[in-house]
Amino acid sequence: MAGNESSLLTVRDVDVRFAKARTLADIVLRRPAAAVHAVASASLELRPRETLGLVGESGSGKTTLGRAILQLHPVAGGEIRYRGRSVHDPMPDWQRRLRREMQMVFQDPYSSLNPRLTVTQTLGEVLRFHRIVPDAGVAAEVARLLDVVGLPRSMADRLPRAMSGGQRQRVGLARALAVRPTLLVLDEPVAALDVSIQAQILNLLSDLRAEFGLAMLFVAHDLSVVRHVSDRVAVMYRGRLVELGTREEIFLRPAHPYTRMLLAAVPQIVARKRVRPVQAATDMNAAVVGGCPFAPRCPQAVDRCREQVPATAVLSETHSAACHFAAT
Amino acid sequence: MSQATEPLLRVRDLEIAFKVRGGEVLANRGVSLDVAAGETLGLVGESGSGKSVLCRAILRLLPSPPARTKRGRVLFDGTDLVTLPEARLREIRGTDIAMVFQNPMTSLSPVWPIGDQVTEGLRIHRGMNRIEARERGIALLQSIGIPEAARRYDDHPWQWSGGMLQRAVIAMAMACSPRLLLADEPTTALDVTIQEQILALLTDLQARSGMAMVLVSHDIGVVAETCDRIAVMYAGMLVETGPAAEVFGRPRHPYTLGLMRSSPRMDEHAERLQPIPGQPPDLAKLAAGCPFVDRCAFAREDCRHAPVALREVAQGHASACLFPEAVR
Amino acid sequence: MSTNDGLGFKASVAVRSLAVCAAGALLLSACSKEEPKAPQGGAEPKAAAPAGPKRGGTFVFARPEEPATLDPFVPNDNGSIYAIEQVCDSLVEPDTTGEGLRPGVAESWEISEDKLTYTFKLRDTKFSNGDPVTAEDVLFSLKKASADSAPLGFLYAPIKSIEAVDPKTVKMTLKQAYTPVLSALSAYSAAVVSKKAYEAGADAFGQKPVCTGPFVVEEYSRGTRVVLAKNPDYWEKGKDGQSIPYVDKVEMRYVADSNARVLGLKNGDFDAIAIVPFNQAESLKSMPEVKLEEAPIFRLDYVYLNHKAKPLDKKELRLAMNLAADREAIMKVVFFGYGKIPNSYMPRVNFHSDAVEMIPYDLEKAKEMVKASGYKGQPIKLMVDTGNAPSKQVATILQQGWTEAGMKVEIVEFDVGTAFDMTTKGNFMAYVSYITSDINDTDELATLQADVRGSTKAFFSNYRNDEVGKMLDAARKEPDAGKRAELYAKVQDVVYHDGYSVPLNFSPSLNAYHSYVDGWQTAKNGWWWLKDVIRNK
Amino acid sequence: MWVFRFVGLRLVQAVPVLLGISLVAFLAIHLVPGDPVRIMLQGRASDAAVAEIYARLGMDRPLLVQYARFVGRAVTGDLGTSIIQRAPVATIVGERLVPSSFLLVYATLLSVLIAVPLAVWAAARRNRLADHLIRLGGTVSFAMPSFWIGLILILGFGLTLKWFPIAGFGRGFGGHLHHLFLPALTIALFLAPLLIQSLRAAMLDAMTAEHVEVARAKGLSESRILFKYVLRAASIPVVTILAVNIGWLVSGSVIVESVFSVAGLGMLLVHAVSTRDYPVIQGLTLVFAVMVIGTNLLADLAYALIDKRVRAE
Amino acid sequence: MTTTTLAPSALRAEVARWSPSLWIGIGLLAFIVLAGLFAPWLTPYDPLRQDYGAALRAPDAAHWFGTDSLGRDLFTRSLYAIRTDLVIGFWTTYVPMLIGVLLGAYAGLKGGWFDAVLMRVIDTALAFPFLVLIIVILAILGPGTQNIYIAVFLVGWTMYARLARAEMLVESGKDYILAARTLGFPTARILLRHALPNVINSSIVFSMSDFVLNILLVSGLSFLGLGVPAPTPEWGAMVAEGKDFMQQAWWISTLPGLMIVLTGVALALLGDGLTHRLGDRHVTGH
Repeated sequence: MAGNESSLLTVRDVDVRFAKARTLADIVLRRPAAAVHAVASASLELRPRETLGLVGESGSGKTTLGRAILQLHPVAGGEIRYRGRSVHDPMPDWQRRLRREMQMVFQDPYSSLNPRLTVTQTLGEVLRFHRIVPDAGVAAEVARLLDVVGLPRSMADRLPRAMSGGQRQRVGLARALAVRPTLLVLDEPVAALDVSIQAQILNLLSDLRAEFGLAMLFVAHDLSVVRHVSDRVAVMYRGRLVELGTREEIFLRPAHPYTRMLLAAVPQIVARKRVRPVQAATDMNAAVVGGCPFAPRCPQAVDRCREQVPATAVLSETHSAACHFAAT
Repeated sequence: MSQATEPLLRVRDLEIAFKVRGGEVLANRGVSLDVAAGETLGLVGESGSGKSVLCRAILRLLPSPPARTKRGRVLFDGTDLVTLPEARLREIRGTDIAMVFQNPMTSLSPVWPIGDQVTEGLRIHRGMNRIEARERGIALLQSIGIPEAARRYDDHPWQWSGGMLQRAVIAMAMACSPRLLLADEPTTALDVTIQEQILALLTDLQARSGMAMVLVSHDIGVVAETCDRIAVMYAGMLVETGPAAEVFGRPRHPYTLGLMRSSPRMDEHAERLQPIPGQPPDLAKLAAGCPFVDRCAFAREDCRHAPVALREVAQGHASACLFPEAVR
Repeated sequence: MSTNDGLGFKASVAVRSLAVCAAGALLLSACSKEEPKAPQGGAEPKAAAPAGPKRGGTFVFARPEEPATLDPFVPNDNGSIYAIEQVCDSLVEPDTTGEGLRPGVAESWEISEDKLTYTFKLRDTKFSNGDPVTAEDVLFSLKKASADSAPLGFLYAPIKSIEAVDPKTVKMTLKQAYTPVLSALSAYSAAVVSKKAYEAGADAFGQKPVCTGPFVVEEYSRGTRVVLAKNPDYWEKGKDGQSIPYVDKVEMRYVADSNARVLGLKNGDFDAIAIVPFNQAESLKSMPEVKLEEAPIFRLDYVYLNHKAKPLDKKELRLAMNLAADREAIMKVVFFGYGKIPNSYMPRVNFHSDAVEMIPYDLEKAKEMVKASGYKGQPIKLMVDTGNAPSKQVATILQQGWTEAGMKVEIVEFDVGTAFDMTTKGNFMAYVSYITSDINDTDELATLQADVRGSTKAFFSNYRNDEVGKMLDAARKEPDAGKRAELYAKVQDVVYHDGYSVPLNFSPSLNAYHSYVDGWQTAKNGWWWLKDVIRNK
Repeated sequence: MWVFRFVGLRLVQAVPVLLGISLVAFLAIHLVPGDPVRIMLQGRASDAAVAEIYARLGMDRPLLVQYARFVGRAVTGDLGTSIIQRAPVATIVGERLVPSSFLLVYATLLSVLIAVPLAVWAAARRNRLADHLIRLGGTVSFAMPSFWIGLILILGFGLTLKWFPIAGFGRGFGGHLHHLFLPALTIALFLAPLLIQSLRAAMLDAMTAEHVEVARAKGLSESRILFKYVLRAASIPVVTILAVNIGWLVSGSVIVESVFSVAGLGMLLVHAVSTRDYPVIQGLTLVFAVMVIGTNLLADLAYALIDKRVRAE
Repeated sequence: MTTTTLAPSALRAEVARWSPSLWIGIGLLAFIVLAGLFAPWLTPYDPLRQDYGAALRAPDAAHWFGTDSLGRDLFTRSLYAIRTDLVIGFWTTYVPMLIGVLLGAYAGLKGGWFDAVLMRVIDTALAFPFLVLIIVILAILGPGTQNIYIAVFLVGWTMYARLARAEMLVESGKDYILAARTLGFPTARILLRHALPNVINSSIVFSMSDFVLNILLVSGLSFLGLGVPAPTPEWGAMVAEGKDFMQQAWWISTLPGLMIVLTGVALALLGDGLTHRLGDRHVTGH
């Protein structure tokens, strides 16, 4: 792995727990709330101008990790550093800087925009609040942002409900870009879009990356999309990072059986019917106690897998996997 | 299995209108298609293309008002379902034609045990009593890969994971051994590995029972890998039909081609995708001529005015494009 | 006021013919020595019945109050008191008309020369549980009655001691001569109860008292009804020489809603109802099968004025309020003509003078008086009890007149508890209320209402007129009845024309019954002697 | 048994609510001007006598001590003694509880009887004439003040037609039914529109639920779908409406009881407030709160019966 | 991944279709408000002027609603009462709404101890029979308009707080609130500018029926004698005044009561219409 000095964002052994709501009695008795592990000791790095794809199925903790980086979830353990400094450092200047340098793009274009604000209002508020441009220049900056994300300026006074999903997603991007960030966390930015629109947004993203030199954490469940946009890929399963590597390593030489299973399951536009093996259902709701979390579904699992949590095996400078058999 | 010359389901010139404020919107515009016994038809298109409406219209599940069948016939084994009395239609629903829906979490009533819901059709249509139905139900659940089916028969939907629930929904559909299964986006709400399992299960069931299946999906990968024949819908119309290999090997409609080029591929890496420009048309404002004209790279002046209809471009392969040969 | 709500003030200071009228939030009654007016609608006189009075039957009777308890040593409310009167006798009892006294549990009594010793001979009668009445029970009862916490305990303060001479004789010694003592002993709270039964449990006793009265409690359902059965051992004999009560049972229903009472009477659900609202009287009068009783009682409806509260300290303004009070309108609209417009500041008791000149309704003069008083437009807060519709009507009518005379009037409502509190603390200006008297005695009442030296500060008015004080002192010492009458007439005249208050009506009590009912009589004390009721049906 | 655990848990949760209510009621009551003993004695008692009575009632202690004693006794079912009526509050309240709860249950049943068929009809004929008429009728009915419609019913069915008594509780079960019909109808006319509205909306919601579409695709008849899927799912909001409104009903009964002279808790409250009978007011508040909490518990139980997921939580 | 299926949403749209109730409600309410405003020009009588000669007149051409026992014209009083009741109804609805929505929305956004304590307070308040509480409060403070305000303010906010909190819990999970947080906006700004306008709809809809309930409450209190002091014209008080005259003068109670019903219907229709309006926009979002 690359050294710290070149790293923009460092996530080290981060734990995130979802607390069940504390009752009044809990608060009075100073009892901690019951918790569910959403992310368990995840570690990764992001270098400037790099796109890291974070894939996994629903409930894998990928979204949570992305949000934890932006302090939208409290972190229960480990640390997150941005440019070598903890993001939880409460200095107001630092926090303000973080808010400008790290931005997020959300999945659902329907809920990510305030339904009562027009495009100009949404963007103008950000510009004014962070004093990106002088007040007099706000209108021009809004127009510039619209151009950047490929929206006609006639959209400026529309409310979200008068726009299509793709257009809204562009507004969401513009909002994130308004503060001129260095790092973008994109949480399933194209999952809710039809494929024809999805391609438009993906192209826009790669343009923006090239133009502004953005680093991106690209959270998605769709492997083909991740493959398309990422330099490196991290795979999560049930709160744990199970494999990390370059695009080629993950897609051509997957080391973890889960990654392999994922890759195998991706439907291809091939003009032939595929024969798939019929399997019994696995109960995804069932809790895993001890051992590799993937063991219940793993075709290669042996007793050891069910008893011992696998350590992360380093396969190359850029490639690691959390499987007992990764190295073999 | 009947002969391919006499299709099990023939939809002819079906036109479905929805009443909206100030008028009507056509959600299906003269759809005609055939499904032969034992074959799998993939119905693909983006949201709003009318594929779900078509599925429901076949079983007359659309609420009326606002939906209305303006024109056309739905012949199932020679019987026109459009004009069939409600009581007769109910005998066909669930016995001859069954349906699987998109969201397994909401497809089952939360207040009744899963087993009861799975076997309800048996009790209604086959006159089984509770004990017989239970026995058969447990066998059904087992056959679709639910472990410990006897114990889990009385579970409630919230106790199962999405993948298991979708299996239950499929079991419910299969209970009376239908001759045609309409599967409306059966895997959209599921993770890719679970999608794989469900598609495997559907394919397997179909092979074993010899039923015909209409698989609706927005994911061309899914239909490409699963279906014998493909029907592509756009703006309420069928724009291309044909054998899967033909349609995806040599698409004869620019929309089909656009869909394929918009999708990121797993097998090759392209720096840029080729999205379909623009937005899908507003169904309420469709003019005469080809609905795809505004987004089409091959459009000519004629496309705006000339009526479009499916025309055979090769054996069993039809396109609604005026200039199918130009598409490449 | 006409209906059943509102806490009235009572002047029960010392007693001659004593009955306690209302308490709580419930209605007032009074105690009159006058013959009740003949029932209107003309019934046959009962004396004419040749075959003797009909006996038996159940007399169903609806009233707006319910008893809170039947324990005689507890309540102050008419709901309880009137019911207890039917069940428990005291040593001495008010007579049928309420005019005088008659023997009760005591068959007879002797009064010593110095008027300090009373010796009662107990009647040979039984409690409703069958035990004979003994001196011990009487001692026990009177001890309870004179306790500080008893409702009328203060009445018995002059009693020095009571002792049992023998099981059937009781001797009472007074600290000083105290004429009203016999009246005091006739009060409901001096009822003779069975010591054994009471000591067995006061709560149970409150449900089913064990006494010697004409009726025995058969059922007491809170919130609905009390059923009384005839006490077969009651000592009193009726017109036919046999023991009364005439009816076998009385069912006293608690029906708070006046419409429901009237409807029930019309339907025949009830044989009689107490407290007919004035506005419903006409409709009952027109029914031949129903008789309406208009019983004059010692009651004056008036507006209390607090002379200490500016600007009411000015006599001119108080007179202006009187001059601008459209009493005719109030009589017509609120009282529907029942009652009499008063020329006095106190209820119509024995030394009442008709000669005192009435203050007329004269808006012009009122305007002059307002000006003369130097009134500066301070708002006059006219207080009424929450939910008392007739009071509110009165206030509204007064407000109009007073406003026309140049005053500024605000009507303020307080629930009776608060209003009572504010009045007794002198924290009010004007209050639409009334007074009822337990006594037919101008002396006590005049002093209570008009003498600021009393404990109630001239009945909360803070009225001060030294000349009146002197006259009252003189009248009290004056042995000659004629001269006393003259003095009291003078007091009535002076106080009334000082604008002591704004008197509104000598209002009567209206009750109604079916014409097959005989012997119905509202006593001056407010209750009805159900033992004398005959149900000819 | 889940029922015991379920009920037990809710009861434990109810404790702080009850404590809160009783404390607020207790403190509030003592802010009210007016002195019950003096009112009772009509101002005739000496200060010493009044003080003696207060001492005997324990009302001379600091308020919090009094409150602690009140709570301590209330736990054992002893709500104290009425100052005015000199009877145990529990007894007095107990006697009044019967007509009040009879009325509430009667009114609730009546409104369900009125509302369910109308709501089903309205939902089935949505946006057609019958639906509009039912909803308009509901709107009008909802907007009618209970004291007003009560008087109208008295005028019409009581005074004019003489079909029903206009006051009182009656004797025997039949008598209660007869006497309380008009008051129960008065309450039902307020409650039924709420039920109709929510049941109709819930049914329309349930009708568009995917599982209903699934059921239809299974070939189930509309009536089976209606009863097995739609009504069952729609009954949850109905239970909620009933539970939420019970607090309103319990207090709304004050007005209805006063219009129809039903000697229930409402009338008792009005009387107790006007005579400043603190123990009765306190006790009543507690009883009202217990009724509300109890109803909510019943509603929760009903949820648990309808939807087993609730049990698991 | 959501793919919109036309069928169910179309049905919902159809159910929530434009309904005439909004406009009928607005029209009716406007009519009532105007009648209240222009009362002095609509009737020749003085609402307070008593005319004992004309007492208890049945409705006729001169007195459309008849007269009461003091000879006041009931139509006139009913018109003037519009002012009293609507003004009280307005304040008793919207002040608690303001308090409740702010508290509830804040609790829903922030959670934690504030939320826990607030919910307990609300639970307690809701378990308290509303009218009982108000009667007790009015007993403390005495009747009168001002004290009705205080009493209703003390308890009326709870429903709004609950509604706003529930809405806020849904809304605060939405991405635009998260986006506002990632942009570093302060809580007050997120609450007031972003969240509140989007959580207030259900409160606005509820406020319509609450308005009706408050008018019923105020007139009910007046009926019990705890409300507006005499002789101010007020519908509930007028109904109460007529109660003793039910048998000989039915109109005193009946006709002013109809005014309450009419106003209630207007507000309820308005609320119904708003439900469709706001609900539609709110839920489907396109």
